[in-house]
Amino acid sequence: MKKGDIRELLAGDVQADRLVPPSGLTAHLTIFVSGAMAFLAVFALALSLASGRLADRWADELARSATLRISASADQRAVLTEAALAILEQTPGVASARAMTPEEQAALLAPWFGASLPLDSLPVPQLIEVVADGPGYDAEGLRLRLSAEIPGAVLDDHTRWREPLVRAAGSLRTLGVFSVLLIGCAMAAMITLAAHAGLAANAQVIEVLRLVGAQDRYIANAFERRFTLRALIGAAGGMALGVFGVALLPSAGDADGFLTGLGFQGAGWLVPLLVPLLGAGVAFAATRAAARRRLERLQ
Amino acid sequence: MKKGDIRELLAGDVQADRLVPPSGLTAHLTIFVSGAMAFLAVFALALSLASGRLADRWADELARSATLRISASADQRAVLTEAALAILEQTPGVASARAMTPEEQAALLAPWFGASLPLDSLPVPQLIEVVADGPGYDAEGLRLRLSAEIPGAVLDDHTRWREPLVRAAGSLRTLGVFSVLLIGCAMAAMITLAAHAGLAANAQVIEVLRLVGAQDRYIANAFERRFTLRALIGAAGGMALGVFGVALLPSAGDADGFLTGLGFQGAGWLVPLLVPLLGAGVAFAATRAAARRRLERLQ
Amino acid sequence: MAVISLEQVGYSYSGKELLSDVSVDLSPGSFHFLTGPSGSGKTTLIKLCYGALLPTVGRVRAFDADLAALDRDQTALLRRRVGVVHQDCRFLDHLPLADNIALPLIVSGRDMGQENTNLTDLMHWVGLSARADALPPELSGGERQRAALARAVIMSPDVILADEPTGNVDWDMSQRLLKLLVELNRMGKTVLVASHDLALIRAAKNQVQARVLRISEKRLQLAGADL
Amino acid sequence: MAVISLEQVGYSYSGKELLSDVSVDLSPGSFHFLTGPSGSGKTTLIKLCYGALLPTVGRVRAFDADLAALDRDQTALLRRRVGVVHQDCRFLDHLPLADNIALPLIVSGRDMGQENTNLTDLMHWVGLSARADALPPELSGGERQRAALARAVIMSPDVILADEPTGNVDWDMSQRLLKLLVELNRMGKTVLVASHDLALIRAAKNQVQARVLRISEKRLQLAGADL
Ligand SMILES: Nc1ncnc2c1ncn2[C@@H]1O[C@H](COP(=O)(O)OP(=O)(O)OP(=O)(O)O)[C@@H](O)[C@H]1O
Ligand SMILES: Nc1ncnc2c1ncn2[C@@H]1O[C@H](COP(=O)(O)OP(=O)(O)OP(=O)(O)O)[C@@H](O)[C@H]1O
Ligand SMILES: [Mg+2]
Ligand SMILES: [Mg+2]
Repeated sequence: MKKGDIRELLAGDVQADRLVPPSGLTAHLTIFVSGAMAFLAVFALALSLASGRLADRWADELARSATLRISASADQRAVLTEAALAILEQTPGVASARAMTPEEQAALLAPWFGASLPLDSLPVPQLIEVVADGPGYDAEGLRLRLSAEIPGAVLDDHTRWREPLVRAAGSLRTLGVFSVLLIGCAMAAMITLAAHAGLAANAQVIEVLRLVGAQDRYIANAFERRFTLRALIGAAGGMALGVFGVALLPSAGDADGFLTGLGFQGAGWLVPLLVPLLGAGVAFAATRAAARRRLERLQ
Repeated sequence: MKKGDIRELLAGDVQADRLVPPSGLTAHLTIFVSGAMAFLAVFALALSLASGRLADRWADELARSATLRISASADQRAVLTEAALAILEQTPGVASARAMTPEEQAALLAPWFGASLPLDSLPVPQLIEVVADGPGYDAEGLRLRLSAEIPGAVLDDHTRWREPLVRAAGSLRTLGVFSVLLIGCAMAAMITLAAHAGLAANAQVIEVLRLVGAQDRYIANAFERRFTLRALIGAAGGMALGVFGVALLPSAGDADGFLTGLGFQGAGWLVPLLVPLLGAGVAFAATRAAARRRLERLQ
Repeated sequence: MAVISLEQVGYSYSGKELLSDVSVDLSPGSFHFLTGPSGSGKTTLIKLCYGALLPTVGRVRAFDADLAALDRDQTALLRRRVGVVHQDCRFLDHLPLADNIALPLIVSGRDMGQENTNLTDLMHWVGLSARADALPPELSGGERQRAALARAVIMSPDVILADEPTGNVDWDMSQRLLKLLVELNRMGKTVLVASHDLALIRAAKNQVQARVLRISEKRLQLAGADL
Repeated sequence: MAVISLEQVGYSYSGKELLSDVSVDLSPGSFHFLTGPSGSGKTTLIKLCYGALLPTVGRVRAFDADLAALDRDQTALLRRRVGVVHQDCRFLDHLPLADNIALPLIVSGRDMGQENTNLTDLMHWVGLSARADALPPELSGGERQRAALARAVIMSPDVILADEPTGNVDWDMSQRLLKLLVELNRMGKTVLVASHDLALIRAAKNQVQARVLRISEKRLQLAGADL
């Protein structure tokens, strides 16, 4: 779509506009199809964005935290902890490492022993929280080095119980992207077909206009304007309804930290605006192609 | 739809069938719209069934398991455990209660203390696994009774960390049902509109047939057969593609127990068969209504 | 008993009166011409005769039935006994000409095998044998008109209403078509032909005893000896 | 220089030859009739003249340009200089009659205010003043034909090609329409009228110097003194 095309499209021509029948079933079809598909597309977008967020959060929260456990007698503990922290600090991919305070450890163990646990009197191992940064660290390498230098150190990167969750989040994200693509394609195909059907219904109009000396561009423009507008109106309406519907959906609450709500967040609310633009663009291209094809059949 | 109608519809009439133009854009539109919507409907169904299963499983697994912790000196422990089990057995809504073996407790604590923990030498509390049945038990009442009769007993029913998950599962389920309804309605509306547009495109055929003495039923039947068949073919194709697509989706694996795969399970694979039937039914009703309406305009 | 009779019929399109107090009987086996200036209501009158329009005033009876009292299926059955040539001849554009001409047979469920010679003869008479497989949009104006006449008479109906059946054909062909109508009339069919072609009407009067009706100023009159 | 000239033109529909070796010049200001039996190719010949069909053999020139060499926009511009009355008159069914008649003005971007008296006069002449607001489907057969003629001449084109412009109107009206064409011819327009109505052609020969072309057996001949 060149710049001149858009200007021409917007400029309009009251006379030319009247040449296309104002309404009829195929017009309603275009509007409705655009609307319904835009509505579905907004939901698919919401699903996709939410599952993306979810996958990010799970991957983040789970992949980034690992625990290093140092079991040692009370006198060696402090030394070994220092050594371990030093190693971790040198390890590429580790963002931070922090020895847990006795209070934190007590809180973690509370479900098992109750809050009144005399932690000092127990051979409780020292726990070190390891937070990875972006690409993560080489867990195997780290394990090898730790076992060589610090006896009794065990690195638990939660891989086992994290894996299914991360996989599930990944497949949710795939599903979201997939359904957006699917609905987007279905929307494009249906608007195209509706535009074609609309032009087929107006075959006589096109023929008469051509016979009285209208140029191809003039005829095509009249239809493009009309159908693009219909698709835009339909898709904008469907989009608005969809956004409204998404806003009404029960939110899982962000504070829970585990599952995010289905809605949009922040700038995400602007993403649905793309839907009517896509719809109008598809309608424009489809109408132009169909009109040219029909015209070329007429001498 | 009465029985006679269906028979008539299936019986067909080779002569009458030729009276409806064999194809054209609106025919493709009907087929494509049915197909695309059936495809989406299958995915929505899969999502709905999977989220239903997920919600059930989470609610089940989480709501049913609670832990009773008895902190007591080694000599009192066995007695109090017996007493607690007795109370739990009498509590309505508790399916079973079982004291954990030392090995189980050691396994649970392993992440904290390593596998070689000398559990016997520690003041580790006794844990009792409580499994609720269907409706569940009255947690507050149970707590009161336990605190009265067994000092040091703490019932942890995981409510706090379970709640957001159950809520999330519930909203997933709502979303699934909602999207099935949404796509079902959009499918019905689009097939209706496509059938109407198809009939509008055939206005001249209907007029000519009426003028040469064809009866309303004859004319309507010819179109009903054609459009019902188109919707059926389109929806069956879309359904088949959809089922195929769902079968190809990465499965989160059932063994993980936390998230189920998105596919259908068992008899669930038969549910998509409803989609083409719905499509054909809608097409039949829409065509009949539209044909009658058009005919009534002609004297 | 008249086959079709209009009794004090009036007709208005959205309030504008076009015909008023029209009474006429088409008795069995009669031959009528209907004439009048363009826009005077010839087509409207013919539509009233086969129930495509219902009179706003008065009554139209066909085969002893009040057209306004028939239900839709009865109207359809009536149309199988009345062959109509429409002024704007419409066809099923996806079916070959032969099928279009045989359309009344198809929709009434007649056995096409038996009627086949009839169809062939008729297409030959109207000069369309060579175009049997053509689609209607590929026909010339005159060919369409001839096809419309053939379709109207294929069922051998009791009454034939022809609206300008010769407007687009040359003189020789119009004589040929007229001869077909006269032949059918001799076989006992009732015929009404709307036409503005006075030469055709004069030619017909030599072959058949025809009455000429003229619409003028909303009324139907019997045309004088000038025709 | 001829306004439109056919040079050894042949035309075949999907292999079946309809016209062969047709040569004719329409010189500026000339008046031609085109006649021939139904299906002989009159409409086809007219379509060749304004580029709706391109000849399968030979060449058609209009205003000194080879029609086959024009691009689509040039063809469109050519059509504004050629007014055509189509045999199957088609309109925009959603626009009132007056707009339909003014359609060539609208699509060529002319100022409607200036042309308004012209339109009113023309509609009055063809007897459609009272129907200006009617939609095309509400018109009678003859009214449609008159509207088609009005639409063809509204742009005051250099050439007027009329395909059976009087097939559906009565004698008086056909004389009136003929007079309009003769008037335009006197103003210097080139006119070609296809018609099977020999009476009309004879009447015209009294008013204007017209040549009569006849298609017979694929060839175009000048009709003899019998006309
Ligand atoms: N559906 C309609 N709505 C409004 N007016 C109509 C409608 N149909 C016809 N008319 C008008 O009624 C008048 C008579 O129409 P009709 O077709 O009966 O004329 P006619 O005698 O057959 O003319 P012609 O010889 O031109 O065919 C015309 O002026 C026409 O415009
Ligand atoms: N698109 C087409 N495809 C095939 N054959 C065609 C097509 N258009 C016209 N014909 C055939 O070409 C022949 C000439 O058609 P044309 O319309 O030129 O005749 P005409 O002289 O105008 O006849 P009429 O007086 O009946 O209008 C006819 O036999 C017609 O059936
Ligand atoms: Mg008429
Ligand atoms: Mg012709």
